[in-house]
Amino acid sequence: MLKWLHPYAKAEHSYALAGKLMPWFLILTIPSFLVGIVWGLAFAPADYQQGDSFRIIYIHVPAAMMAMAAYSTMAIAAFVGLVWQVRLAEMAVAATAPIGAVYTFIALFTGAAWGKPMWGAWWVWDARLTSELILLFVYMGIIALYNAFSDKVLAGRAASILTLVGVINLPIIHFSVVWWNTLHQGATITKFEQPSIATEMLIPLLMMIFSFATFLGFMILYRFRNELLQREQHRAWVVKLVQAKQRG
Amino acid sequence: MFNVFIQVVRQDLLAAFRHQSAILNPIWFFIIVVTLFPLGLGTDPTLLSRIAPGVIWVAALLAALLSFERLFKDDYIDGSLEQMMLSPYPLAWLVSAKVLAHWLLTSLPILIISPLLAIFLSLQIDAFYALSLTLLIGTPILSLLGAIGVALTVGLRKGGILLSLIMLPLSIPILIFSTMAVEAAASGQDYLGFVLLLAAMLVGAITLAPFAIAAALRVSIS
Amino acid sequence: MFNVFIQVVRQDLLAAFRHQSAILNPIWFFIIVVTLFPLGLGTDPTLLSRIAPGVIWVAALLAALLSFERLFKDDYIDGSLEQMMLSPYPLAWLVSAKVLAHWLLTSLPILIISPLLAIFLSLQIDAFYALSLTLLIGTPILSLLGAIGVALTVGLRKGGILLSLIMLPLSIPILIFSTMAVEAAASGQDYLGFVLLLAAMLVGAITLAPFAIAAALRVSIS
Amino acid sequence: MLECKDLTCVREQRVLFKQLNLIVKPGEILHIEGPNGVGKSSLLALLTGLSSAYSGDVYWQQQKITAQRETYYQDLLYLGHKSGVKAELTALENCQGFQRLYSSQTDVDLYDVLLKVGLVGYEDIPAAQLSAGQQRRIALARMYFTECKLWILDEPFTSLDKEAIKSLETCLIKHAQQGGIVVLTTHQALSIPEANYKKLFLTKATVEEHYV
Amino acid sequence: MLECKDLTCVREQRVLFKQLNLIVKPGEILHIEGPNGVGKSSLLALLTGLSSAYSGDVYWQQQKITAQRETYYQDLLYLGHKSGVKAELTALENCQGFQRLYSSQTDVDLYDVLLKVGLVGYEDIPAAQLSAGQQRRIALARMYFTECKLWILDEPFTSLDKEAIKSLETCLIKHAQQGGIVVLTTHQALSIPEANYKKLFLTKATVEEHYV
Ligand code: HEM
Ligand SMILES: Nc1ncnc2c1ncn2[C@@H]1O[C@H](COP(=O)(O)OP(=O)(O)OP(=O)(O)O)[C@@H](O)[C@H]1O
Ligand SMILES: Nc1ncnc2c1ncn2[C@@H]1O[C@H](COP(=O)(O)OP(=O)(O)OP(=O)(O)O)[C@@H](O)[C@H]1O
Ligand SMILES: [Mg+2]
Ligand SMILES: [Mg+2]
Repeated sequence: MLKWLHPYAKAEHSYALAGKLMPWFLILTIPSFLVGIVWGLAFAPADYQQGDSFRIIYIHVPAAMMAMAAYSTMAIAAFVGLVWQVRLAEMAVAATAPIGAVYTFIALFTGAAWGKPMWGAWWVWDARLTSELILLFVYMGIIALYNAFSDKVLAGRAASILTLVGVINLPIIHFSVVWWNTLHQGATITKFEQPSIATEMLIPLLMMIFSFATFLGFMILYRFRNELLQREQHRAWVVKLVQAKQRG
Repeated sequence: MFNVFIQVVRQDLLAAFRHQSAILNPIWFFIIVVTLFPLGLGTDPTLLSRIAPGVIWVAALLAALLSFERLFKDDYIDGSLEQMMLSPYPLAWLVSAKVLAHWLLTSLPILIISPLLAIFLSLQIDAFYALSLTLLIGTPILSLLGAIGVALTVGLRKGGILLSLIMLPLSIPILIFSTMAVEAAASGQDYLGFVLLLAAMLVGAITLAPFAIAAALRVSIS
Repeated sequence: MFNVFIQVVRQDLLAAFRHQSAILNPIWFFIIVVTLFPLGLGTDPTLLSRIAPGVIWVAALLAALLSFERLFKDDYIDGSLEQMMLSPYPLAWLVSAKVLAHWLLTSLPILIISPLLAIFLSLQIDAFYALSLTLLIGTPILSLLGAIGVALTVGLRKGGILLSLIMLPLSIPILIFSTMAVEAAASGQDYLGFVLLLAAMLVGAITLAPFAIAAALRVSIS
Repeated sequence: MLECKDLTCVREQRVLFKQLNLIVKPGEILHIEGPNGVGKSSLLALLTGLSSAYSGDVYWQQQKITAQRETYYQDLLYLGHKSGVKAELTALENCQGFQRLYSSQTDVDLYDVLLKVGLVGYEDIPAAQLSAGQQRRIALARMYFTECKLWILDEPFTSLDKEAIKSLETCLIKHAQQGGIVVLTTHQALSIPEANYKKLFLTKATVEEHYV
Repeated sequence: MLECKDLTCVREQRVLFKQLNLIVKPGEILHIEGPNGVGKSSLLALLTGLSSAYSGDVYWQQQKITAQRETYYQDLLYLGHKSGVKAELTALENCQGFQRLYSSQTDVDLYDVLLKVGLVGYEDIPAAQLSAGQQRRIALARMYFTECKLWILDEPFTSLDKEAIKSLETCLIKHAQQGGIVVLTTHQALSIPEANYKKLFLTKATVEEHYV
């Protein structure tokens, strides 16, 4: 594990690796997003109950899933960072938090916009909605804590600890629909047996989920590189990089 | 080893008793918040008894929150926290003693006076039992979680409100389970499941939180 | 003279902006407290809209309360309060500047986001106008009264909860008038009377409180 | 001229000193000495009017200070154990704050002042991130542009390095020679020319005197 | 034996010192000197393990301190800018607290210790109501009953009067002569016999060295 990690625990290598991976994520994102969104919004059949308003699903569900996926990523990075003392992993935590917060906000916002036609109210105190709101709070807490430290190494470590403590919220969000009887939809597509959604609706949804996921990856890498540059701005390799940029 | 634990608890209690107001304050705050609600919401007894468990729990949570800042802040300012971190005993162990002392000083009094408030808010007897039970199990979890938050923010100026930002989301699950238990009790249903869930969380918190607190302190103080 | 006023306000805002979290924190706290209630009380929209004004006001009060400690405490600890008392300008004047800065930092943001929370708690539009108006007039009174409390307790360690003890009873009248105004508005009645009453209290507070604060500080710092 | 007559200081029913009389004239540096806990800081707090005496009065230019607070404070610069430096603000911002509060000159070159206290290069760092001595230097910066006549300084040399101590001493002497008054406490020996220098030894009140 | 190898300290991306090597043997008193803000306190914090170095390691009895925290802390007494005295508790109660945490002897006569630091007569007053120097003396009391071998003291002489400084110096010398190690910073001159005394001048990193 450590042997495998080690070369990339070096800042410069990780910077280069992240730079190499980034375009691939973008290449995967753009077509799947375009196809998914056009298919979903224009061509997929309207829901027999919900009419066209169901199309929000193509934003809502991917965003909600990625909100949680981002948190899981952070939790893993935090664990790696704290246990094996990998500073770069802690940086990844800091880099991911704002993206996760934005995804969460999108999920909340689209959910609220969807709730208005469906349930007749922008907001109800449903278990799933509430726990998603809590997730947003947790994200904000992590970001605020990270910003409150002036020494960014310490800030990263503190944010990692808080991330791990906040993990208790993930199962609560996911199982909230099971544990409480709620207004919100139960699992529709993640069920193991036959998904209870029409295939024509499902395929664009899956494409959207895929594109959101790759975009998440892209954004994490992007912010991670920025974080690296900022933290190591006085190191020789960054200086060299900047000089090369200026010359070229 | 055990001696040191006792000594830390003793010193904290002693320092608090020296400032008698430090003991009475959380209770007073709690009472005042609970009485604010009938004032703010009107005095219809059915409405009151309906919102009573929620109000009492929220008040307990806020009282705990307000008193948290004290948990390590004084020790940080006067330097005893540094000293604690340089002691040959495991930091997680010393820190547990401090959390225990804090719980004894802030939550135990609230637990003791809750019957009085139940009367204020026209709570039924079943719901009251459930409320006491959830407070008994839930408040230590709050103290442990809160201590992590405090440990993370103690080195920062203006940590106070950042702390509540960090801590409230973490304590919401406890709030939810507890009020659900009380509601179940009030409507005559079985609430053991919720209580067991809380108990499981307590066990988890007792075993893991001290280490998280210690780690957080090592980050904050450096 | 006016220059100094501006300078004091400026420095306080600057110090707060330096710690960006210091500005956002009261809002976050406020939001979180407001969301706690639906969690603790159940999610019935009619119940919620009924208790909404009370909850928002109590939350604003608590947010103000939590941030009060900051008002003079930092200045006390780092000695700038002593310096302020030894300045040739009238203490009451300097202190007003500090209270203004504090209001700008803590209550104004709350005022600005209250529409969002009104949606959360399914508040009607009439009641919402009344609520905003009472918050606009009421929170400066809170800040001024709170400052007296802070000034009295700043020299004491463990002032935090003692402060809330002193301050909450003082702010109860404001809470009552405000929620009465909002309730009147919600039921379509005229609420101007309450608002005028609050406005009169505000005028009284602005003229008298600075002197009380100055006197209290002279007692605390000696 | 700073004067105190029959000053008695009681803290928690314990007499620290009794009927203290004192005159400090322009051009003098008064060094108050005495063992720990004898009441030096308490005496300084009485002189500034921050706390009020059990009995006796303090006079500035022949008038009681309680009767002329605002004029007195126009002439007074006090530096206590706590330094009055805001931890969130940078050295420069702190100085700007002092300037508004203590000085009517608006065209002081603050960079020049920072140069004098040796903080150039650190002017943009929040005070919280400076070392103990550097924070103390920020507090001392106000002496370089104040027009106050009376300086009351409680252990001003704490955490300063040798060079800073020397330059502060020079500053005090210069102030005295320009007709100012300095009252200070410190446990360190000072090297100040005889002409300006005056010492006051505070000693512990005897047991009989312990209670009023 | 305390040793550090290639210690580099970076604070907010600014190098304070680079590749510092240091050996302190039993019986030695190491006095770290240098101007304000050069990094003395930061160095001491690294030596105690309170903060972790950018690179390099600290060794105690030939082992890394990070690998043997608990044994190291059994041998270490640290006194920082903050004194670790609880303001609500009296001098006596504070000492009892220290005793439990630092000493395995349970029969130390604490009144005797208070006598040594000159706090007799004040043992029942909460520390908050003592003078600056008296509070400092409470913190110093722990040196009179600790069995720790290594003492790390950051400006221990702050706010002490002359007599207290002298007796603290004697105490340090005695500790060294019994085979202990003292590492301290102070801006005051010390009068310590040559045999035990060692000085380290820290100087500011040059501009080229400023960033790692
Ligand atoms: C603010 C309001 C809402 C929030 C915060 C919210 C939150 C979420 C979350 C977190 C998920 C992902 C769950 C998981 O992956 O385990 C999700 C999935 C979903 N949501 Fe919402 N939602 C909201 C409103 C709505 C509305 C109004 C509808 C439609 C009636 C809706 C329909 C769905 C559907 C169909 C899924 C996919 C379920 C699955 O396959 O697991 N949501 N939502
Ligand atoms: N908490 C902190 N965060 C960031 N930087 C700091 C912090 N404390 C100190 N520094 C920086 O580290 C440098 C050294 O500080 P340190 O406290 O070690 O100095 P010192 O040698 O002890 O000085 P003094 O004699 O004034 O006590 C200072 O220049 C300061 O800018
Ligand atoms: N806040 C207080 N409340 C009550 N008594 C106090 C307080 N501060 C100081 N004292 C008492 O007054 C006496 C004198 O204190 P003071 O601070 O004036 O001493 P000092 O001469 O400045 O000593 P040092 O050299 O240690 O600074 C002390 O013995 C102390 O017990
Ligand atoms: Mg003193
Ligand atoms: Mg230092």
